Amino acid sequence: MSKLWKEFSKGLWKELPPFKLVLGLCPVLAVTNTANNGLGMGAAVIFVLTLSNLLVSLVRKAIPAKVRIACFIVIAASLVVAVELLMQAFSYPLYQQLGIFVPLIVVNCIILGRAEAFASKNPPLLSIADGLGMGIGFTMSLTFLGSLREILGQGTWFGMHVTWDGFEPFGFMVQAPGAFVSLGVLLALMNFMENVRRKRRGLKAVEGPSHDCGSCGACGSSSKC
Amino acid sequence: MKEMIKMVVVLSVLCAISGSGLAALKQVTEPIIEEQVLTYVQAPAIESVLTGYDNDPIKDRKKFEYDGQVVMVFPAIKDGKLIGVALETASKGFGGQINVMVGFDVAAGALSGIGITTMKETPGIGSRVAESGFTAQFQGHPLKMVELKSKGGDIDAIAGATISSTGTVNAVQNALAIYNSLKDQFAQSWS
Amino acid sequence: MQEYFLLFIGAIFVNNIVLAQYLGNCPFIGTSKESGVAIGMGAAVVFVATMAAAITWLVQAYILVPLGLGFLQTLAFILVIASLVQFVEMFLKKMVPPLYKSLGIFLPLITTNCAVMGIALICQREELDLKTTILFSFASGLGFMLALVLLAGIRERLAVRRLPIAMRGTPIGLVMAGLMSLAFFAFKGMI
Amino acid sequence: MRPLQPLALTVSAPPHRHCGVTVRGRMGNILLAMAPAVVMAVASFGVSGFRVMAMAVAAAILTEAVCDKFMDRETQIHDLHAAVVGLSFAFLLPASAPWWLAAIGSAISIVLGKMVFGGLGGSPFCAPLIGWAVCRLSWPLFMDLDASMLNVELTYPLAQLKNFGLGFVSVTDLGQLFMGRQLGGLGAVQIAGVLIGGLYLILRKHISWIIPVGVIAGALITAALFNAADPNVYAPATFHVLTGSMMFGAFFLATDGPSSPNRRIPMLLFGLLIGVMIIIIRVYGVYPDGTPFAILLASLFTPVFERIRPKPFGVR
Repeated sequence: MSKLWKEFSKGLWKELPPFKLVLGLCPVLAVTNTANNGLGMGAAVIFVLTLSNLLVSLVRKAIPAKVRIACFIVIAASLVVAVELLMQAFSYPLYQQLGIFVPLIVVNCIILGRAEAFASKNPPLLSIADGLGMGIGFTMSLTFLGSLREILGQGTWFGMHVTWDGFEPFGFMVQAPGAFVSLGVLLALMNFMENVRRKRRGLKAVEGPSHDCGSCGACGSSSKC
Repeated sequence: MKEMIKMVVVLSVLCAISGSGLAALKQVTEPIIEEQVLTYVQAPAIESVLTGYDNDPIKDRKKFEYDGQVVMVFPAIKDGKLIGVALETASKGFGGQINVMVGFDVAAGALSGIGITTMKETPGIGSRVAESGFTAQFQGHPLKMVELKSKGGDIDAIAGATISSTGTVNAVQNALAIYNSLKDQFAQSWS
Repeated sequence: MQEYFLLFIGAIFVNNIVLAQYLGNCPFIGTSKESGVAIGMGAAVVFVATMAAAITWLVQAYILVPLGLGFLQTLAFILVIASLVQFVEMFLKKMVPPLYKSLGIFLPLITTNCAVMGIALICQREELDLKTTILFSFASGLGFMLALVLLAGIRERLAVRRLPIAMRGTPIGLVMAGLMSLAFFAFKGMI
Repeated sequence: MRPLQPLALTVSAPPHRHCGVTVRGRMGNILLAMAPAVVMAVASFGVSGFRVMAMAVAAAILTEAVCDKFMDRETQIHDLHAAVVGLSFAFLLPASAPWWLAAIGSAISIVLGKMVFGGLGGSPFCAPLIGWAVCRLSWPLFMDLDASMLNVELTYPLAQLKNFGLGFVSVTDLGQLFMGRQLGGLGAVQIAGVLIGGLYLILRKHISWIIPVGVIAGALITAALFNAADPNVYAPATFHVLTGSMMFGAFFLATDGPSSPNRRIPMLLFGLLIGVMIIIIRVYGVYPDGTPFAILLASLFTPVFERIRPKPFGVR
């Protein structure tokens, strides 16, 4: 039980996907213009990630090593198509908002990265815990960033008016430059806080996690990178 | 060799399973999706631009040909008589295409209103063309001289969003052109 | 001719694939630390994106649509792109070793570069024809390369500056990307 | 990011020139050069103009002090760079800008345009332009000069050109434009004042003449080409040069040390690129005055221009 919890909870803070591992930047930047979009995208990712982890883990012994990436891609892509259909059928406005970023979940590093790094080596239950934890962490981050950008940029939160009258929305935040800058500043703040903590313990200041192609699990796995 | 066969078998089985599973899902969701598209994209706009009808404009829709393109037209019928039509046109805005549903009042020979169906304008700036303050200007507007004030018409552009305003007006002008050339066909096909 | 020119300019500057459409951000931030790497990655993306968009267009038009399998687009596209990348890698290794040497290490990264898949999907959504698809994807690839090379040039210079320690690495890359995107707003509304 | 090794030979942050001039002295001279335009701005826009400038300068200095505190560094506000950034930013604002716009924009200029890159000399952009661009995106209503200044008899020639065409521009008399009888950025449109300040800076060798000349030449040539194509649609070249913030951009913003190249040919190309882009944005873009965006864009190309360099000695 404690192991299950450990795998689940690591995605929530210690390895928080977009902020600590800097994974899957495209949706993090593109669909976080409102909190609602962030939440919706996160829900789609939870669905795909958990099920793909489960399926990969179930078939992990039957798959020959050479074609494992192809198999992972087929599994992930099928799930993404399923999400696309379900989202169109039951939440069409969200599907319109997210646009091509729904099909693009398939190339999100998190999906293939977790399949390769975790699910292909662990039993189904643990894989589900891992996928669920990572997915929820991803959703939390997206919703947080979405809330930040929506409140500052439009003065609303989940479509509700939350700012005082006469508030002039900071439109920069909901546009492309604001997406990059706010994520960059957020990462810097996290590094800053980490360094303040380290300083208190008498440790040397460090740079934050860097985004290398190595940290992107799928690239690392696809071959020699 | 044995491994090779295994590889091929595994991949084909996987593809077959996922293919058939998705096909089944598609079968189930297809009618729901079609309905969703109409409800979320066209219906709200149609409702806002047509009034006083007792039919279902979406169910009675018909396709017409204009300038080599297919135009879908939604009729508003009351007591078996065509009182209005709505059709959707598009024009280029600041962030991409702006789709506008334009309603026509057949009897009065005027616009009965416009509604924005889809657009990618900047939230809070260009997106204000979808707000009632802007769209209300088109309500009851006669069928000529639909143009921004800066170009000699009587439509107030949204401050700071000239491009989006112009795009919307252009779409309305397109709709006007279509309506003018097809209005006799409309009268025939729903009478 | 003029519309092709506008499409070309638009895809490179106005709707830059990374800076305005948020596609391909992982490699954009990840491989923009040195100019040499950036040029290699950019060239590889231009090459693969153009081929991928053309092939996926053919797949969509001649396989998926006739068979009524349009909903499998995502699945088909990712498989096409993944195998294309593998194939290109093998081909270059055998036939054009010098090119392989410079592009080779970037090719595997491209499978999960959402710019490639994104460009193919945009071409489908905008319903471009084959000729336009090839031109658009080539221009979008060039836009990616331009943004990547410019960012790399600046980050090389930033590497020797006294940045605040919390900003070093990814954060400054993101902030720089944001400011670049801001500067690219200069092209807004040009087409 | 390669780690900085203490013993490795690294190039320190620009400016690299050493001629006995301190940063403080240089910045003081720039402020002095801006003084004529300040006087003219106050004369033409009254107290509201002065209020915007004071607010922006104060906000810039305060923000820099706070940032230095957070970054655990000794504060550098006495080098006057923050004041220059704040004043330059205010020069681009309309006189009607609300106080919070001046304050926030000025703070953004300092934070995003300077401090995140580690203070003076680190930024690849000219700081005030970042603040201007962010505000232009966020609050176009307040930055829109025409909408906010309806009660003044002055007009904004560039917006008239953009929205209504050349025939509607009310002030085309070059002498009037030269004396700042037009709307636009507070100080930026005081062409005469800006020109005096710019020439002073060039004579005192604080800035090189190449970039301003490049900018103006690029703009003149491009605008003349457009004008030759159809004089009824495209404004004459001299009109373009004397309107908006082109002069101010050419002398004060484009010549910002770290964001512009520092060899002759790259400098000239940099200036020409800015000039050409200004006219292209004014003709095709959505913004009436393209100067700030043109300079931002050209700064992106600075590292590329810097690749044009003389061959190292002994290399064939």
